Amino acid sequence: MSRKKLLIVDDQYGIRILLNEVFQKEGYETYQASNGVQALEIVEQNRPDLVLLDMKIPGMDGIEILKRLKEFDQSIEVFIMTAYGELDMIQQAKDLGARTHFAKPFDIDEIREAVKAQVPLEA
Amino acid sequence: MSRKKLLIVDDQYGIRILLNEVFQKEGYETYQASNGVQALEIVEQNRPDLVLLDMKIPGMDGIEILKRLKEFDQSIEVFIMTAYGELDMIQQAKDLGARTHFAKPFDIDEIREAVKAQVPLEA
Amino acid sequence: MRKEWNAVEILRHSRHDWLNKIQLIKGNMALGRYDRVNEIIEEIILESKNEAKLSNLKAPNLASFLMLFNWEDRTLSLEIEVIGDEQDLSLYDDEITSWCRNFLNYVNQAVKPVAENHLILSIQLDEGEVRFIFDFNGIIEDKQEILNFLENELISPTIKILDYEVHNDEMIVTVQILTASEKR
Amino acid sequence: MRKEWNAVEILRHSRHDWLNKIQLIKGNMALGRYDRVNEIIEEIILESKNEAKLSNLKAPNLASFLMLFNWEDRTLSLEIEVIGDEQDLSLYDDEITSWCRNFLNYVNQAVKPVAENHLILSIQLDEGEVRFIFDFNGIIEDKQEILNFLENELISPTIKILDYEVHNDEMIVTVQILTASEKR
Ligand SMILES: [Mg+2]
Ligand SMILES: [Mg+2]
Repeated sequence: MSRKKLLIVDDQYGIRILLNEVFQKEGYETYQASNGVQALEIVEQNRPDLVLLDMKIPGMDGIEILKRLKEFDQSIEVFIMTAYGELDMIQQAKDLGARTHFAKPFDIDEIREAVKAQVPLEA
Repeated sequence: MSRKKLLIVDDQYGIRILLNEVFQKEGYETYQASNGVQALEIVEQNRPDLVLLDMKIPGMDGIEILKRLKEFDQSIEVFIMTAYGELDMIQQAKDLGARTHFAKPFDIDEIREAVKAQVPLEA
Repeated sequence: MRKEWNAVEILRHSRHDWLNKIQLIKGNMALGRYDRVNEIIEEIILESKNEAKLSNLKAPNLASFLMLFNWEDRTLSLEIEVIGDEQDLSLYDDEITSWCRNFLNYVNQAVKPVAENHLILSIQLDEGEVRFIFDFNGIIEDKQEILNFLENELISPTIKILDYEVHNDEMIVTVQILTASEKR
Repeated sequence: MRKEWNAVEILRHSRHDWLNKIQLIKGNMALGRYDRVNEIIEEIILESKNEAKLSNLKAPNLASFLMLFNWEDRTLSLEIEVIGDEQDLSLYDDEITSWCRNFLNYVNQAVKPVAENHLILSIQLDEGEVRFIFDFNGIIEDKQEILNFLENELISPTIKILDYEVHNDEMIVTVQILTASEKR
C-alpha cells in the first residue's frame, strides 16, 4: 500500500528541513517546494494528500498558490502557516478551502498531531 | 581569606541571573544591580574587584555609571557589555578606564575566562 | 519633545532588543538550561503577539507611540498587553494617542528618575467596550502632579477616566474609550 | 515605485522575520537538536552584525534602502555582508543609494519572477577603497537589459563599474566607490 504524501511549501530552507525531518520520521512521503511554481509542479506530478503552505513566499504569494492548487484538485487538504495576527489572510484562505492554520512560531507537536489526525497513516 | 567580589550591572533580569549563576558557580561572591544608583551603592558598601557593566541602562547610562565608579575607586576593574558596533561608546569607556568589552550576545565561556584571568580566584 | 524616528534607528533599536533576547537563549543554551530556553521562547512569542495585536487595531499613531516608547530617553519602562478580540480603533487613534502621550509624559516627570519604574498598559477589548488600564510600580515623587492631571482632564468626547488610585509606589488608572457603540 | 514605510510597518516586518528565526530555534529545540540551535544562533548574530555595520556607515539612505529591500514586493531576495573596518560614507550616501536603487530595479525586472533569485551584496571596506560586489544567482530572462544599463551608466563622479559578467543564471558586478582619498 502506498504511503501518504505530504508537501511542505516554505521559502525558508531551515523550516523546510525541520518539517521534512519531522514528517519523514512519522512515515509520510515528503516533498518540498520553496516557491509557488515548484509547489504546483509537485502537486500535479505527485498529488499529495496534504500540503503545509507558508503564506508569505516571495513571487507567487500563498493565497495564489492555494487558489491554483485547489483548482487543480479540490480534495487536497491544505494547512496554512502564517505570521501571528494575519486574520484577514486566514479568513481568505479558509474561504478558499484551507482546513486550518498555524501561527508561526508554531509547536512541532501540535502540527504533527494535526497532520496525523487529518491524514492518518494506515497501519 | 575573603572571596573575590563581582558586581553584575544590567537592567535585564534574565541576564543578571544568568551571569550570577555562572560566576557564583565559579566561586565569586556576586552582587547584582539593575540600575546605576543600586550599582554605586553596592560599589561603596562592598568594594567589588570587578564590575560587569551593561552600557544601555535606562536612567543613568553606562558611561555615567563608569565615571562615578572610577571616581570612587580607580582600581576597580570594569568590563563593559555593549550592543555590537557601538564603537564610539566602547572607545569612550576605555578612555575612562574600562578594561575590555563584550558585544552582546556574547559567549558565556569567553566572559568567564576573561573574568578569571583578570581576577584570579586564590586557591 | 518628540524624537523623529527613521528606519535605520527603528531597526537599530529593534535589533538591540532582539539580540538581548538571543543573548538569553544563547547563555542558557551554554549552561544546558533547555527548559529555561523554552520558557524564554514562550515569553518572546507572548510579547510579540501583544505587539502584533496592538499593530492590528488600525491605530498606527497609538501603536508606534507605544512601541517606540521604551527607546526614547525615559525614566520608566512600558509593557503592553492586549486582551480580547481585535477591534478597529481608527476613529479614535489621534485622540487616544494624544491623551496617552500627555498622561505618560506627566508620569515620566513625576517619578523618581533613578528608580525602577515599570508601567503595564493593559488594553482590554470587550464587545463594544474598550478599556486602557495603566498599572504602575516604582517610585512617584510628585503624586500631586499626576492627580492634578487626572482631575482636570476628565472632559473628552472619547476618553472617560473611570477610576484611579495614586500612591507613592503604586498607581492604577482605568480609562474607558467611548467608541460609537458606547456613546449611543 | 517606492513604498512609504511607517514605524508600525517596519516593526511588523521585522517582527515577522525575527519570529521566523525563533521558529527555527523552537522547532529544533523540540527535536533536541541543540547543536543546530547553536548554529542558528551564530547565523543570526552574523546577520545582525552585518546589519549593524551597514547601519554604522553614516549612509542612512543606503542602509534603509537595503534593509527594507526584502520587504517590498520583489522577485529577488537580497543578502548583505559588510567586510572591513567601518568608514564614513555620508558624502556618497545619496549617489550610491540612487545608483543601487536603479541597478537593483533593472535586475528585479530582468529576472524570471517565479525563480529563486538571490543576490548577495558584499560591501568591502579597505583603507581608502570601497567596493560593492553584487553576486547574483537565479534566472535572468533579459540579459540585454542589464547589460545596457551597465554599459550606459559608466560615467559618474563617485561610482565606477570595475568589472561585470552577466550570464543567464549568474551575474557578478564589481563597483568601486570613489571616495575623496581615491579621487586624489
Ligand atoms: Mg515565508
Ligand atoms: Mg540593557
